[in-house]
Amino acid sequence: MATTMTKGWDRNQMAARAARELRDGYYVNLGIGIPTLVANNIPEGMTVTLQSENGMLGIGPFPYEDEVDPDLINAGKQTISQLPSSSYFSSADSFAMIRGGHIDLTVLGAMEVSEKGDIANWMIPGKMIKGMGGAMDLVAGVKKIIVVMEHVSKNGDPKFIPECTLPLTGKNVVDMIITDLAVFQRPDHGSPFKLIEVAPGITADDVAAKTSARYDS
Amino acid sequence: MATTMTKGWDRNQMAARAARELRDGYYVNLGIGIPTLVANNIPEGMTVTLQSENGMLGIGPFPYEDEVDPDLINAGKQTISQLPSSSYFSSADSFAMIRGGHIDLTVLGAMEVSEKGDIANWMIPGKMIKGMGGAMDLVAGVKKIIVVMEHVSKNGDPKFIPECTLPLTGKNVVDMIITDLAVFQRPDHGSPFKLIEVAPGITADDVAAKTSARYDS
Amino acid sequence: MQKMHPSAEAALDGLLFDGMTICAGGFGLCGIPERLIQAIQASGVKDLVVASNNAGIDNEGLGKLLRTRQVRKMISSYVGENKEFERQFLAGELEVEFCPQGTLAERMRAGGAGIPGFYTKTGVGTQVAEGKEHKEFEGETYILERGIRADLSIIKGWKADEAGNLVFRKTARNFNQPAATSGKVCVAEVEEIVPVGSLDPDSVHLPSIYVKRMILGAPYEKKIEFRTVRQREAA
Amino acid sequence: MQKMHPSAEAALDGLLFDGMTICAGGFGLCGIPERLIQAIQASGVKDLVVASNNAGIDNEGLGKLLRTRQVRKMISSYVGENKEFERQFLAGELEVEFCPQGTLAERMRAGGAGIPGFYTKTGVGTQVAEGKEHKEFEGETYILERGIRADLSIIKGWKADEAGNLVFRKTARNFNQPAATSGKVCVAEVEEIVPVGSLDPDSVHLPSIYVKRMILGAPYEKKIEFRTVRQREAA
Repeated sequence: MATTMTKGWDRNQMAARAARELRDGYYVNLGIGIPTLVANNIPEGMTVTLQSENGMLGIGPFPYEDEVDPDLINAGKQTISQLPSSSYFSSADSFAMIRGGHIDLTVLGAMEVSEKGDIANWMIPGKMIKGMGGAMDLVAGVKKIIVVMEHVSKNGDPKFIPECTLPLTGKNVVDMIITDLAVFQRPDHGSPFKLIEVAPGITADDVAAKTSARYDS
Repeated sequence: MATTMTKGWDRNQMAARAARELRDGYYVNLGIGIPTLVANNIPEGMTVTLQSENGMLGIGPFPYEDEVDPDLINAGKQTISQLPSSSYFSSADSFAMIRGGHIDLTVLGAMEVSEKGDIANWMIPGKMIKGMGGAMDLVAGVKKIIVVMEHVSKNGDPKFIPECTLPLTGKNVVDMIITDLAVFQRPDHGSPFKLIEVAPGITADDVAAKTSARYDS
Repeated sequence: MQKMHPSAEAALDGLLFDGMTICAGGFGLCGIPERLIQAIQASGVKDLVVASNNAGIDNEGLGKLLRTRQVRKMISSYVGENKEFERQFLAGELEVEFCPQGTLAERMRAGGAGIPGFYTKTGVGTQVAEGKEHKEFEGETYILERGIRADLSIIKGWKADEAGNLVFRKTARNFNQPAATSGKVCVAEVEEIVPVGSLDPDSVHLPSIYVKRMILGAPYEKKIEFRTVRQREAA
Repeated sequence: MQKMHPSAEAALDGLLFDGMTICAGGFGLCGIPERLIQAIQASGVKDLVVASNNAGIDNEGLGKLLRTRQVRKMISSYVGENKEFERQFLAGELEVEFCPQGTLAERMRAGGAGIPGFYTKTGVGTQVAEGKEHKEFEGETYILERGIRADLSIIKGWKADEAGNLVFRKTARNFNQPAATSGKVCVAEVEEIVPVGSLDPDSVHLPSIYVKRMILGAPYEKKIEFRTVRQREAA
C-alpha cells in the first residue's frame, strides 16, 4: 500500500463517494463545505437538480465575473448562476418543499453523529452561537440524509459516537455517514448502522479503532 | 307616502345601502345574489378591489361575448373579465388572504342571523346539502361581515331571530345586517345590534313587528 | 429522467390501487384534470377517496368517476349541480366529508408541506368543529384541522417545460397548486409543452420537483358552467 | 387610495411605536428593505422585536438597528457575520430566539394566513422543542409552532405597479413574501414603479392587498456577502 492511501479519502473523494448515492431525477440539497463539492461529481448523463433553501431550484455553477448578480445567491450567501430549468420561490415555499419530503437527498456536514442517527452540527455551548439556519428543517424533512465528515476531530476524538455530547440538530435522522475512512449505512431508522465500505488502504480494524459508536460490521 | 315606499328597499337599493359601507382602498369579497349587485354601486372615484375566493383580486365586469374565457370565472363559476390591476393566485393563497384578515369587508346573504351575530346560510337539514363552499372561511376571517337579506322568509317568519334554528356558518361573526326594511349594526362582537336606519316608508314599529331578535333601538 | 408520457394511461401506470386517496385540482369545471380523470375511470380502480373542492357535474369531471361508482368518499366544500352525486349521497352510497373551501385548500397545502395539523378559526361553533380538538390562542378559540397527504395528485396546468416546471392560466390555477404538493406522486396534464428555458424562472407557479409525470392533454374543449356576458353598447 | 409615498419616513409615518414587533424580509444582504431600516433607525423607535432570518452584518441591514440598540429581541435562524450582534448577545443586552429557517418562514406565513399554530417535525428532540407542546400524528412526534403576527412588515421588492402589485427578482424573493403577509401593515420599497397593467396578472408574486404603502427606493447599491466566481477558460 502506498502511504498516501493509508490516509483514506480526501475531501473531494468523500464528495465523490456521496455522489455515488445520486440517482437520475433526484432533487438534492447540499450543505456548506465538503457537501458543496458533490455538485462537481454528478455522473455524466444524470439529471440532478440542486435546491437552495433560500428559494431556488436548479443551482448553476458560480458565475463568471461579469455575470455576478447580488439578487442571485445560494443558502451560503455565495453568488451563483441560474440554469434554463431553474425556478425561484419564497423561503416559505422552499421549506414547504423541504419539510414536505419532496427533496430526495441532502448531504450535510456534522460535528457529531450518534449510533442512533442523531446529528449535532449547529452549536457548541460556550462558543458564540450563530444559529441553525435551515439544518434542522433539512434533517427533519428530506427523504435521505447523508452526513459527510472527518472520521475524527482535530483532537483525534471519534465523531461517530454512542451519544452526541453537543446540542442536537435532529434526532434519529441520519441514513448514511461518509467519512475520510469509511461509509456506514442503515436501511431504516430502527436499524443500527453497518460498515459497508472502507477507504483504500484502510482496514475495518482501523475504522473500529477510531470509532466509539456501535455498528454492525 | 307612496305605496311603493312601504315595501322598503328593493334588491338593488339594499345593495346600494351596503355599498355605503365601502371605503376608498377597500378589498372586498361579495357573495352570490344581492351582494353581487354591490359591485354596481361603488361610488364614483372610489377604488374598491373585488376578491374572488377561487384565486383572483380585481374582478372586472362580465365579459363581452367575444371575451368569454373558460379559465376566468368567479367563485359563483360565472365568466368574468380581468382588470389591468388584477392578479391571480392559488385557492390556498386566496384563503390565506381571507383567513388572515386581509379582506376589509364581505357582503353575504343569509337564511338566519341571530341577535348574537351567528349566521346560518349553508344548509337546511332534510334538504340536499350542497356544502358551505367558502362561506365559513369568509365569516371567520374577513374584518367586517355585512349580511344582506330579506327581513322575513317567504312564509313571513323573521330571519333576524334570538337563536338560529339552522346549522351555523359562523358563531358571533356578523357586524351589520341590511334587510329590505332596516339596517342593524353593532360596534363590536360583545355588543348587541342596534337599529340604525329604516327604509323609506318603514317605521321602527314596522321593523319591530317583523323581528324576533332583541336589539337596541 | 423522462417525465413526459405518451398518454394518461401511461402516466398513471403503476400508481393506481383500490382504496387509494387522490387529490384533484380544479374549481367547478375550471382547470380540471379531465384526461387523467378519464383514464382513472377507464382503469376501473375503485373505493377511491377523492379530495377535490367540487365533485364535477353529471358526467363531467369527477362526475365520471361518480357515475361508475368508483368513489367511496369525497372530501369537498361544494357539491351542487350534480344529480348523480345527489342520488348516491341521499341513498347513503357515497360518503361525503364537507370541508370549508379555505380549510380544504390549506389542508392540501399543509399535507404537501409536512404539516400534519394546523389551527383555524374557520368552522368554530359549527358542525365542522364537532369532534375536533379546540384550542385557545390569545383568548380566541380555534380548531385543529389535518393536513391531507394523498397517494396521488392529479392536476391540470397550462404550460410545462420538459423539466416539469409548470404555469397555470388565470383562475384555472385554483386548487391545482396545493393539490399538486399534497400527493406522494403528482401527475400533470397540460395544454402545451415548451422547451426548457422558455419559462421565466421568476414566474414558475409549480417548480419541477412537484411534477413527477406529465402528459400533453390538448386539445381541450373547456366547458363553462355559467356563461355570463354583457352587451356592447351601441356605437 | 394613494399607496406611493415620497420617502421612507413618509411611508412609515404613524406606524412606529416603542416595543413593536416588525417582520423584515431579506436573506443575508439579499433583498433587504434597506431604506426602511434606515428610516426606522432615524426615527429612534426602540425596544423592537424583529423577526428576520438574519440580523444583517455590522452596520448593514438590520445591523444598523443593532448598533443603535433599538432592538430588544431578534427572532432569527442565523446571525453569524455580525460582530456587534455577537457583543450584545454575549453581554446579555440582546435577546435572541433562535428559530429554524423553515419554521421561521412558515411562522410568518401562518401569522399572515390566520393560522395561530401549526405542527412540524423540525426541531423535535432538540433545544428548539423545549417547552413546546408535543403531539403525535400517525405515530410520529411533532411540535407546535406559533404563527407570527407583526405590527409592521418591511419588505423589498423589484417592481410594483401603482396599485401595489409586486414582483420580486430571483433569490431576492426569499422571506419578503411571507414577511409581507404577516404584518398588520406592510410597507414595501421597490426598485421600480410601473404603470398599472404592466405586470402580468398571472405572474404577480405579492397581490396588491398586502402592500399598504410603498416607496421607490432606487438606486440600490446591492452589497454582496460572498462574491464567488469562476474563470472563463481560455479560448
